[in-house]
Amino acid sequence: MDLSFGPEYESFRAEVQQFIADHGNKSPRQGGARNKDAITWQKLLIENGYAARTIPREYGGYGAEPDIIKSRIIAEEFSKNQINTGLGGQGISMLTPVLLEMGSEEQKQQFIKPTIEGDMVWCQGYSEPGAGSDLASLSTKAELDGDEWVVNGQKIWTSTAQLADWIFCLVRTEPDAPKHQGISFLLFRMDTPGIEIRPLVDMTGEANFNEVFFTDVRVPKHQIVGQRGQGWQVANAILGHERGSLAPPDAAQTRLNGVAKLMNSETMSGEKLIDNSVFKDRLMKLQGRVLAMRCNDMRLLSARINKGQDAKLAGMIVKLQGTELRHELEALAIDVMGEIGLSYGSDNPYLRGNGSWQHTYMYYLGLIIGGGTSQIQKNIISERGLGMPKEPKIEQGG
Amino acid sequence: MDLSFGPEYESFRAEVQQFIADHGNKSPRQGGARNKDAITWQKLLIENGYAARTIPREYGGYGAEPDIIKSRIIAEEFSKNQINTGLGGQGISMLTPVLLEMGSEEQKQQFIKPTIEGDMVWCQGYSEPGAGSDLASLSTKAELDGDEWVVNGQKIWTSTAQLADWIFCLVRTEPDAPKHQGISFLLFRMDTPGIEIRPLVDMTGEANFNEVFFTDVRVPKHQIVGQRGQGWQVANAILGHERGSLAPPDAAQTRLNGVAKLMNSETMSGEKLIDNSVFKDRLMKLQGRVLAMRCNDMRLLSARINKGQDAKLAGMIVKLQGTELRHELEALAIDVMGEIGLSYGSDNPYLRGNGSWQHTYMYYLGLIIGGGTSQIQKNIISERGLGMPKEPKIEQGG
Amino acid sequence: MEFGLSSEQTLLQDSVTRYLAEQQPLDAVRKVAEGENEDALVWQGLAELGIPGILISEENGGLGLGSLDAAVVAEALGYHVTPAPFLSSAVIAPVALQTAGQHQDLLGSVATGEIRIGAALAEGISARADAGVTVDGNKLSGKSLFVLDADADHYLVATAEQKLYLVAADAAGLTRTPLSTIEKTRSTCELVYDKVDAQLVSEDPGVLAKTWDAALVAIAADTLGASQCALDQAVAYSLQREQFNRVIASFQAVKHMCAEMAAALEPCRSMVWYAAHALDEIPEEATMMACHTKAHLSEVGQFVTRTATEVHGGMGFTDLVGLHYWFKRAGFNRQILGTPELLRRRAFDHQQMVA
Amino acid sequence: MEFGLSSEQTLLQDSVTRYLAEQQPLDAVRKVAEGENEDALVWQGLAELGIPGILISEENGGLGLGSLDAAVVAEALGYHVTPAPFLSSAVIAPVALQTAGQHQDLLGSVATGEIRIGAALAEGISARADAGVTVDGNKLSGKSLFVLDADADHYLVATAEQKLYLVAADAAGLTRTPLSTIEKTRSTCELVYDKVDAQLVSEDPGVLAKTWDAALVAIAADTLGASQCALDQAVAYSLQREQFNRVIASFQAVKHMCAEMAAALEPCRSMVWYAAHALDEIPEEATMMACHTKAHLSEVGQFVTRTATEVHGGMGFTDLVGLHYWFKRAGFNRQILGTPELLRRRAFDHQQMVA
Repeated sequence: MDLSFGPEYESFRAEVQQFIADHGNKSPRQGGARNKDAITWQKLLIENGYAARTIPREYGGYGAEPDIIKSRIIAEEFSKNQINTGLGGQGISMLTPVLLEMGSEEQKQQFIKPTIEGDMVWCQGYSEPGAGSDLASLSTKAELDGDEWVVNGQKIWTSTAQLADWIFCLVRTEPDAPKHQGISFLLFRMDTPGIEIRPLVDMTGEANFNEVFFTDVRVPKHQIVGQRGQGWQVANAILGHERGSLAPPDAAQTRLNGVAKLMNSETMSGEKLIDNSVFKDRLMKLQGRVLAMRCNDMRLLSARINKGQDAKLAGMIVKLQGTELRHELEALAIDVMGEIGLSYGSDNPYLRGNGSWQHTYMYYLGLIIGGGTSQIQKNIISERGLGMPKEPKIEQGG
Repeated sequence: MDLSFGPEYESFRAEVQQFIADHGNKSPRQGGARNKDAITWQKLLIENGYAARTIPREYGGYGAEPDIIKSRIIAEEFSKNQINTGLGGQGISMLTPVLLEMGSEEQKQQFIKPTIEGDMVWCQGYSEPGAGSDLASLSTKAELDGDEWVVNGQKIWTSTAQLADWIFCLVRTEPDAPKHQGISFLLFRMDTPGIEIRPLVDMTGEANFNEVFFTDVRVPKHQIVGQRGQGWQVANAILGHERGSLAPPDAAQTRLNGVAKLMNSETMSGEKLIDNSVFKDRLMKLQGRVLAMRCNDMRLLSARINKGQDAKLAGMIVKLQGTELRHELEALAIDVMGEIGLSYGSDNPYLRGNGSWQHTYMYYLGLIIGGGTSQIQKNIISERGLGMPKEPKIEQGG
Repeated sequence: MEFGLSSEQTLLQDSVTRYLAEQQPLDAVRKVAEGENEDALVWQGLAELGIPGILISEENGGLGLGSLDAAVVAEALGYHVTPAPFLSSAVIAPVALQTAGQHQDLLGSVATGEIRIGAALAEGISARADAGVTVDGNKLSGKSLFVLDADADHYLVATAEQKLYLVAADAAGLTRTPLSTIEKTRSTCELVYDKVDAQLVSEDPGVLAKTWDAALVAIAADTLGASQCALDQAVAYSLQREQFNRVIASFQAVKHMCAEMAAALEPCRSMVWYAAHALDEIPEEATMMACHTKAHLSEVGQFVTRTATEVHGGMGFTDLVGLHYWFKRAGFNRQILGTPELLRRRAFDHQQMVA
Repeated sequence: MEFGLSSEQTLLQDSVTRYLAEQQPLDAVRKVAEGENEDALVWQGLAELGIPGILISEENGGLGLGSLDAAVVAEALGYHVTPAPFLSSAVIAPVALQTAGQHQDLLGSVATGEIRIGAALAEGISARADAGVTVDGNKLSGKSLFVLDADADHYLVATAEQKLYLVAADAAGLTRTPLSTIEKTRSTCELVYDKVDAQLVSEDPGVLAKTWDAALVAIAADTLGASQCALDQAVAYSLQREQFNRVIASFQAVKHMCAEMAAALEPCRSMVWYAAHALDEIPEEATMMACHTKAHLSEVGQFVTRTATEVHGGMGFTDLVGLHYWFKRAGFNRQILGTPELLRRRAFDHQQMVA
């Protein structure tokens, strides 16, 4: 057991700290696509190897060898100093890795640099109203008409669709093939005629997502990643990237401290709630779970650094446990506040933490459902983690 | 809403009270088969209509019309005065109703009177090691050899097998028929050659049950209830009787009061545990659930009295909720006691409540599993209560 | 012996349910929630059925019915997430004024729906933040938070000493500010009092206690209805939604989620009935039952509305299906007039569990 | 950076596991539990591997290993529900005596398994019933309950003032009575002191605190092992047991029960590792982590061993399969040296959560 990164990395940490000391003042307060300051900052980060770190120089990245510890150190120092860590978004987090893995040389040249530099914004077209847990049953279709795909259908849960220049999209191109073999991975511009975007309001009252409708959208034939019918495999090359990040244990710890702070400032009938044994016990119960997940996270980091360690199951359970834990943490905060916990809306002077408790309480319920529901997670854990059989095939008409 | 039984029943209640005043002193302290006092008491009860109340006089019963309210009043008064309510056992609770419903006249004449009077003790042979939730897959077989069934196989969970004179037993007589149509319901003496009884020790450390082994046990051909192959239907005519009684809410209330009493007498570092807010909140949480189940029980009683009321779902959930609730109640008592809660065994001077907390904690875990596991209960609730589909048929080899 | 609803109560529930199903479908609720319509519309419709006066005695111009009748209506309102000031105007105010025997002349107009009386009880129950109401003569100062009904004509106000007063919404020195919450089907506001003229309703803390108990049962009944509707929607959705070439209702995991909801919820119905009955007929159990029923329904309501959302998958998270209205209704009911922890403590204090 | 077991630790765990799997199968455990054999046998076997001396420094005759090594062994012992006085003789006593720097001469014989030191700490932690130990000069009076190891040669005794003493099992005035519990794989007793000669170990409450922390982590590790074995057995059973013409592992309800067990349990492994590491290397977190780890493992252990029993159906309830040994092991671990509620309170008190 060795929790230090060793002396050889301390000079790297010093470098990062120096960068922050020199340039931290340029860190934009708000990130997000289309933000000029954020884009300037992103380019500075790439130049210094703090963003797009392992993406080859020829495609606009920094070109460093992958080094998990260095990435962690960067993350730690940026977080400690509350420095903006650069642009996110699905173009950077999901499409770029897929292009590096499966894209043609031409596609890499065309798309990666503008994407990581924030000049080209993407949205993702995977889920459909009829294809949620069973994503491979998607029915948006693309038919070849001369040199163009003609796309018809509907996508849902498409975040940043209004902002995006391009979409990477799963469509059914071989209707007669088995469902996993009939899908292709297309790229096309969001200003192509025939695309309609409708904001999708969710239970938080915000439109965090959109529905996107395609009517005879014409896409040049060559704008496909991988082969026809290979789209499922292409998409799966990166699907795994999304899971773990939905429930980072450090955020849970920060949130737990927030509940404690709330309990220290809120009172009920004159009693500070931090002195209420019942709420205190609930807080401590949750802290036990947060600590367990933090330790689990250290183990996962270690397994990525030290290839021999097995942490397969430890990785598989993160989303299930982490999202549930966050939901319960937010619920405690709301309970603690009594009526005040109902506040929602910036015009309410009794709003605490900017309304984030109620918001996150609902948002994490969304995360429990989204990105593979808890039911699907349990199927995966039991089948891939514990070696239990898959759902048996059903007799037709049975 | 009318919670009284009405004036017409008050004279009946007075009768019962008079009986208790006159004869209560004869109530045996211990019940159970083979107990002379208990048998004498049972006969007195039958004579006065407080046991075998609705069983026809010609078969040895009291011969009253069924009246749920009168039965309830008897139960209430006996319970209030801690009077022995007469013999139990599966011969009385399960076989007698089945014989009345499906038995031949000869069988009724032969078996009911000695059974209800405690002179003939029965055990039940349903479950097998390989047939638990899927009881109909039982494999103990009986083959006809001349005028006799020859029984081979094994039963499990057979309580009172050592004491029993007779067994009522499900056996497979038509091996080629579909599984629900190949079962017959046999009656035979437990001293028939070829029967071996092995006590089955369970997690409580006691042998509350037995395994029973049959090797070429020869049973006269006519000792069958109903037709050959009809045994499943015969058994199911009474299976429903068992469920509700596993988790009576009044017992839960009594137990809850017991935990409160314990919390009032036990201390931790000098603090009375009834003053510990965390345990108090747990106690109150459980009381909320107990009260809900008591109200549910009143509704069920009412629905039995007033035929128009629908309480189907309310009845279906009793076992699932009730057994879980009891298990958690006992768990609270153990937690409250700290190390002392571990005590088990009459030689331990720190044993509380005769060791019943640990014992019942485990026993109710057994009940959560037994008599239809919680998983089976949930299947039933969703299918029969909520109209959701049955488990679909599986493709063979699928 | 009959434990359950009388045929009159079933009729009452049916008539309210029919009105709400026809006149107040989710689209109509949405319009109120989104500020397009006011809840006055539905309240007027309910007034035609006599609902605002359900607990108001006949001599005071109401229907003169009992707590179980009110619970039955509250359940229907919760089932349809109806935006209406039932809790404050039809339960809290009538119980308080009739128990105190004061200002009953107001109740005739309450029964017809002409006037609404809001409820500012929180400060008499468990003061939060820097709120609190003090009295000097018959003048109120201070403030009340999360007052039920931002559009009332009068307010019933509890002070820290558990006295009850009545103030007019247009009284000099009274400032009313709406407080937005997650629940858009019912409104709350803040009242700030600067020496506001008030009429004493009662100095007896017993009147507040009885009023509180009645409110707790009505809230629990509302949660019962909201949860039942969430469960019904989950079952219906699961029977229609297909994934992996089968309706999701055929997956054991989905079946068991629904079974767990039903198992938790079904006994709550009897509990609400009994608690309502106890308010009128079993005074020695009334407070204990009211506290436990609201606390227990809060827990079950949270579990059921959350699980129903999960059964709906992503659709449950959207505003399209609107399931969140039920989730938030149960969430609101959980927090107001006593969280489960507070009510369990009160339930404990109100019984002699051990000698 | 390496978070996990070193290859030496893996080897250590393997060697203990191999010994227990071969020499101490459930049949052997049963013999001790049913009083046919004594636990001295397995303790002697473990002594040949050096286990009793795992935390005893080399100069005191032990292996001189660390807390994580001890946790790794505790996990293996829990996995095999091994009847052995590991917690008291190999963890509690060595930590106490070495931290205090007193009576270390005893430890050589502890390391070889020749003598055993029981632990009577409960009265220094949270006195129950009428127990409690007082000191006059170096004479102890009073009594200790649920002392770990009914067959020890010496006892480490905590007083209400959190001082630690050592008494010999054969000291004049000492009465030892075994106390039977649900857990038959480890023994407890009552000690009654009538002016018993005792040797002071430490008057510093910090020594008891450090000893307690070490014990908590060892208990948590034992629960981790017991729970892991219960889960492994449940999965294995479900893959072999058929009902309705399919292995029950193919039912989604059973799969999800197993997935929930794994999801709850897997992070506990890392938590135990970290808590053990903190005992030796991160003193400022040691107590907080120890309390949380024992409390959390108690909750998870109860859930896992219960759910594993359910997966086994009726067989889980029988003594035939013997799964109850694991259920009771986790149950015992939950209650001793601090229930979850008590430990969570201590965890709270040991951190500055807010300014």
